[in-house]
Amino acid sequence: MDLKDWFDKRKKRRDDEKGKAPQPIEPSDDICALWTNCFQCRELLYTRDLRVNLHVCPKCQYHFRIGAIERIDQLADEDTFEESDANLTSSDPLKFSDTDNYPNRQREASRKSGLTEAIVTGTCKIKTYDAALGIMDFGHFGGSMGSVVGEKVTRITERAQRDKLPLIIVSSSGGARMQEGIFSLMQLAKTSSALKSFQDAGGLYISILAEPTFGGVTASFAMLGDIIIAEPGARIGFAGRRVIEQTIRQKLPADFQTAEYLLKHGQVDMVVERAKLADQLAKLIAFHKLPEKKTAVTTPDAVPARPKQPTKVS
Amino acid sequence: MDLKDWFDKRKKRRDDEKGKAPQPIEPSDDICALWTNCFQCRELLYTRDLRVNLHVCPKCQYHFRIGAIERIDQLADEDTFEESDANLTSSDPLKFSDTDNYPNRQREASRKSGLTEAIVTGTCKIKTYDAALGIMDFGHFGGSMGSVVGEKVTRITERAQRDKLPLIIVSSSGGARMQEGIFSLMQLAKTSSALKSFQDAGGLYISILAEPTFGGVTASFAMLGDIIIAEPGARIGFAGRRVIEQTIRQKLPADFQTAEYLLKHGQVDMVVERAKLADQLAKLIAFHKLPEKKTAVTTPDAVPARPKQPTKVS
Amino acid sequence: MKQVPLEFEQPLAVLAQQIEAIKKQLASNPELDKDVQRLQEQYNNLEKSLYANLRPIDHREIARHQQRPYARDYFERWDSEWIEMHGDRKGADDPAMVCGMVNLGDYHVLGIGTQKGRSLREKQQCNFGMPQPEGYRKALRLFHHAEKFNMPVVTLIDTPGAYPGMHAEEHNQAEAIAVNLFELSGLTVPVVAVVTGEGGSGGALAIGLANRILMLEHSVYSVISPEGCASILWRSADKVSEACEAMKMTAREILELGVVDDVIEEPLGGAHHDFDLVAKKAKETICKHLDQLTKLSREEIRRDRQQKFRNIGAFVEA
Amino acid sequence: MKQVPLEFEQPLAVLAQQIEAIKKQLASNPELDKDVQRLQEQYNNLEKSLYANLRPIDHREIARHQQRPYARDYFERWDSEWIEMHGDRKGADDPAMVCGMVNLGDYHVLGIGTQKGRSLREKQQCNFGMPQPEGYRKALRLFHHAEKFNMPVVTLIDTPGAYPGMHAEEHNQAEAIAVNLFELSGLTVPVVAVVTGEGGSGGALAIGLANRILMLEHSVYSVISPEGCASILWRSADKVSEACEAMKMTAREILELGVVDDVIEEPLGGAHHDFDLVAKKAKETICKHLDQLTKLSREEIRRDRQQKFRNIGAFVEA
Ligand SMILES: [Zn+2]
Ligand SMILES: [Zn+2]
Repeated sequence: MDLKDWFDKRKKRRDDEKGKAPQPIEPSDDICALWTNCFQCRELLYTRDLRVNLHVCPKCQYHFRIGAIERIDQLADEDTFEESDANLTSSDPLKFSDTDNYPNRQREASRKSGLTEAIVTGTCKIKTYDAALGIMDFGHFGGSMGSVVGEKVTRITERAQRDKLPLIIVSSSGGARMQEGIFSLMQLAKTSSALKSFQDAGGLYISILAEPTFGGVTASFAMLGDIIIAEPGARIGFAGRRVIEQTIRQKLPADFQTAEYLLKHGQVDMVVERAKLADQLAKLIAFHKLPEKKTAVTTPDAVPARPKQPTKVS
Repeated sequence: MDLKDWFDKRKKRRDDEKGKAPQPIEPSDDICALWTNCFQCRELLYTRDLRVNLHVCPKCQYHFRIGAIERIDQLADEDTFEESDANLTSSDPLKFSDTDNYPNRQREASRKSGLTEAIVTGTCKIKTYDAALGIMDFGHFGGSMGSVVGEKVTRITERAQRDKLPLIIVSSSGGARMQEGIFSLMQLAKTSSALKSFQDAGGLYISILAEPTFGGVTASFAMLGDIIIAEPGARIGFAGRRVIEQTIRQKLPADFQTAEYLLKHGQVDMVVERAKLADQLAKLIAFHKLPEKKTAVTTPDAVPARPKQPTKVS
Repeated sequence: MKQVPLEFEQPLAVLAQQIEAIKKQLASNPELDKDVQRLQEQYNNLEKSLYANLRPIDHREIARHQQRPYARDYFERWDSEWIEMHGDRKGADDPAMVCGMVNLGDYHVLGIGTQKGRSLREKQQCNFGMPQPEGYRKALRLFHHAEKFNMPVVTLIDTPGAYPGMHAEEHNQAEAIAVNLFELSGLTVPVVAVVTGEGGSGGALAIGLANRILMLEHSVYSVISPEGCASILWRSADKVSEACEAMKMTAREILELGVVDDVIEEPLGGAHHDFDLVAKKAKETICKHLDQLTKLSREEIRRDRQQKFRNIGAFVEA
Repeated sequence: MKQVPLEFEQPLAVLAQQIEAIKKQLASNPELDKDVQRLQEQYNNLEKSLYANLRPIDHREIARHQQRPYARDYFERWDSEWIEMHGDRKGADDPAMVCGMVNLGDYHVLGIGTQKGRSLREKQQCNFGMPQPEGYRKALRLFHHAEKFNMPVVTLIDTPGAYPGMHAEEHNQAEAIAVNLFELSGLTVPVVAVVTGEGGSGGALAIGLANRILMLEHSVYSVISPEGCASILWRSADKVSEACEAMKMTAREILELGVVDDVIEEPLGGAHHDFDLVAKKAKETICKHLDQLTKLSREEIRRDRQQKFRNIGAFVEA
């Protein structure tokens, strides 16, 4: 399903439902199941409640992975997201094939995720503030970065620079897209280089690290934020835990590479729970909009506190 | 004795001695004694031999502390050193007095060192390369930094910037000049600020750390070199060893805060023995003189290898 | 919060106890009211005279009072929604250096301050307010953030000095301080530093190379701790008071020496008697100076700071 | 130096032994000379045919040959008086990252290279050529040095990748790499990178974001180690050769993909057969590219590099 169609359908549904009492939703192909076990506390959760709670376990605050669309829905003001570069898709420059070939794996990834690539980019408003947005989706091909992810990150960065927008990227990635070989690696250079121009021009870049963020994505745009925010419990690192354990032949601490561990080790500015993320972003954007005159200050308090309804997807 | 007089006398003496066989020198008030015990290997050394060997123990390579004049003599090409700001002397802004008052202590320091302050600055040639030079002398007031040291470092930095000279400062200091209170502390800011302008303008600053360099001097200009060189065995740090041992209540490793320890811990670019220091400086200056055209390269090889006679002082 | 009296305040504490004791009997013995009034008058006079004649070491005791407001206390009062920023991005987040985005009046400032810690646990985490190199490098990161986004930097200084430890030396404490001085001197945004308690040596200056240096009335600022000074110069730990006096470390003295630009008054008895008032006064004074500084161009702001320190020094040019 | 044969070179080694054995009998048995000649011819033909038909995994074995020249071998040959620069100034000097001032032909360049280590002890110190974050930060310091003094940067890449360890993660290996990419992309001095052996993933790229990327003939460059690729995609450690093939990691393949700018020929059998020759060829090729780059203005040099990477990628725009 095309992303634009999806948003249109969703908008229509929301319009239809206005004023109606909430309806129990039926399990369908689109959503997984009626009940979900919390990964952390094992509590059995009613999937709809979990969704209403932004996919955060109400009992132990475990932050479930969420897809790009869900995330956009949580961060962007209603109906403000406009996707860019949806027309970019991977090619197969190496004619890569392992036990299956790359084009087949791409199709399979899209079937599972409903996306064309591991990142969705565009512009939106966040609590009334204009922003450029990039949201990775681990559910698509393990959030791996190939040429399309690199190109889309680069383009949204250039867009942010041109239109003087704050840039917000939510990372979630297992690392490189091996099937694109050296092209995949070079996306680290390409995205970092684009961010250098953007930041030299004074742009504000807020990087958000979501469960999980590893490899090439961490070693490029994810770690280059003016401000870096991690989601609670998210695992973030360069090398994977197993690789390290094999190398050093030693058990690692349980909280190794968690958001909280990174905070303690000075690698992220703050850990922000999902429910407060949009508000925090608005505050940060507001703070970095400098008053030219003393009197022209826009303080975060000036942001209308608009309660946001979690989207019901069916 | 005035520094200029000293240099004149020395020059005269050197001229007189040309062609004569080396004479045994008599012990006098000016020099300590005929024999010196090596601080490190306890070997009994003939003082004159030690002097000829640049005050480096021929047996264990221990680098003895040397005074500013000795050092200038070792680094600067013969008769090229021109002192600047010799007319700056300390005042007593706090009317400071402990068991004795500050002016008396200043006089005492000058009597011992033969200098007016803990640093001598000026310009010279080093293996034919023009340079601005600052040489601290631990023998004067423990090499402590008061207003005069701060001012002289600042002025020689400004001079280097104005005349586009490489700046070379040899540090040797116990820290702040307590008797000048807050003025002493502010010299850290003043010298660092001058170096910022100098380095922003593209100036080359080579910082040399000699036994011992501690406290405010380390925490300002000594650690701000584009290139940092330490003399073998020199002890260098911010806090003194005893203060640290009292704080952490634990013995420190024997080589703690030595030049070699700092090299291992990434704090200095290189450790260079005294006999090779002038040559190394010339090579570094040459390397940083960039050829505008490919053909205009001045390589260190082009430096005439002029053997340098150690000065005999009596 | 019950105030903990300092040693030189003991006579006051005794009087206060007496007043309390008599007050308890007031209900059954109303004529004691006069005694209370008399004692209260005595108390007020004594307090005024004590505070009118503070020795340097007394200022220092007030500056180090365990209940003194720390950086977080100011940031919270200036902006209840201030956002803390953590870490040097390279391995550590030093709790002794607190950094964040603070709305200070009409200004968006980067607030950076040393933090001593209130509870024993916090004190230990903060090394009693003595930052590690990583703390200074965290501050450095925020200096650059401020420069990039054209935000004033406001630093709050209350530290015995940089931490003197093995880890600190191994990680080049001296370089961390020196580089901060170097980079601070190059900023083109206004920097205002406030010594709120102890300003201890290079570890204080590392966040203190500012366009304006302000001091709270009872705060102190010195090149070495009075203990260190006494033990080196007098070779005696008993001479701390003399060292305090000789070094001219109080706010008023340093103001007179021309190094400090403004002194912020504290309530009688010291800042810990009224956090809100002190935070308000500090804010007003900082904003007053920011108002002046923001009239300058960015290049002028840098030159103003460089010139300030270029001129500090006392020497004779024959 | 006696060459240690690789596995695919075993037939050659056997022939060489036979030739040696017969040669020993030559004195007593002169007519064996013809056999020697015949065998030598066989040897030469076999060698040529082996090297004309190398599989990707064979290139990789040559690239990882224990006798392959490392960064120090090049620097020493380019400039016998090159001056090494140590340390990140913040606590560590990573021996896996070698930096220094090198006279390269007519250029004064900052040479920066990964170092695998020759002896076991050196190998361990260098973590077998896998830098720690501190190593990348040492390189970063030198990038800035080069920028300040307008010197070209020449990097030599031979690393399995950044070290995957607990210390490395705690000290933000990812940030160290990312910041190097960020800062390298902004330099206004020429940057030339040479993959001399293994170019392993982000840990290689961290000193490889260059105006020109050169590769030695038998060197390899890949986004993940073939072992990693095989175990993830084929779920089998036996498929390393397939992974090598699928990833297109050899110099010629990457040249064809347009990512690499030039391939530097090696002597028959690989670079370890003639250090001097390889150092000379590398120098000539680097200088050729520096000659081109130094014709540009500093701003053009930056744009050249940014544009190079802006254009790398393979995708469909519908
Ligand atoms: Zn749970
Ligand atoms: Zn000796």
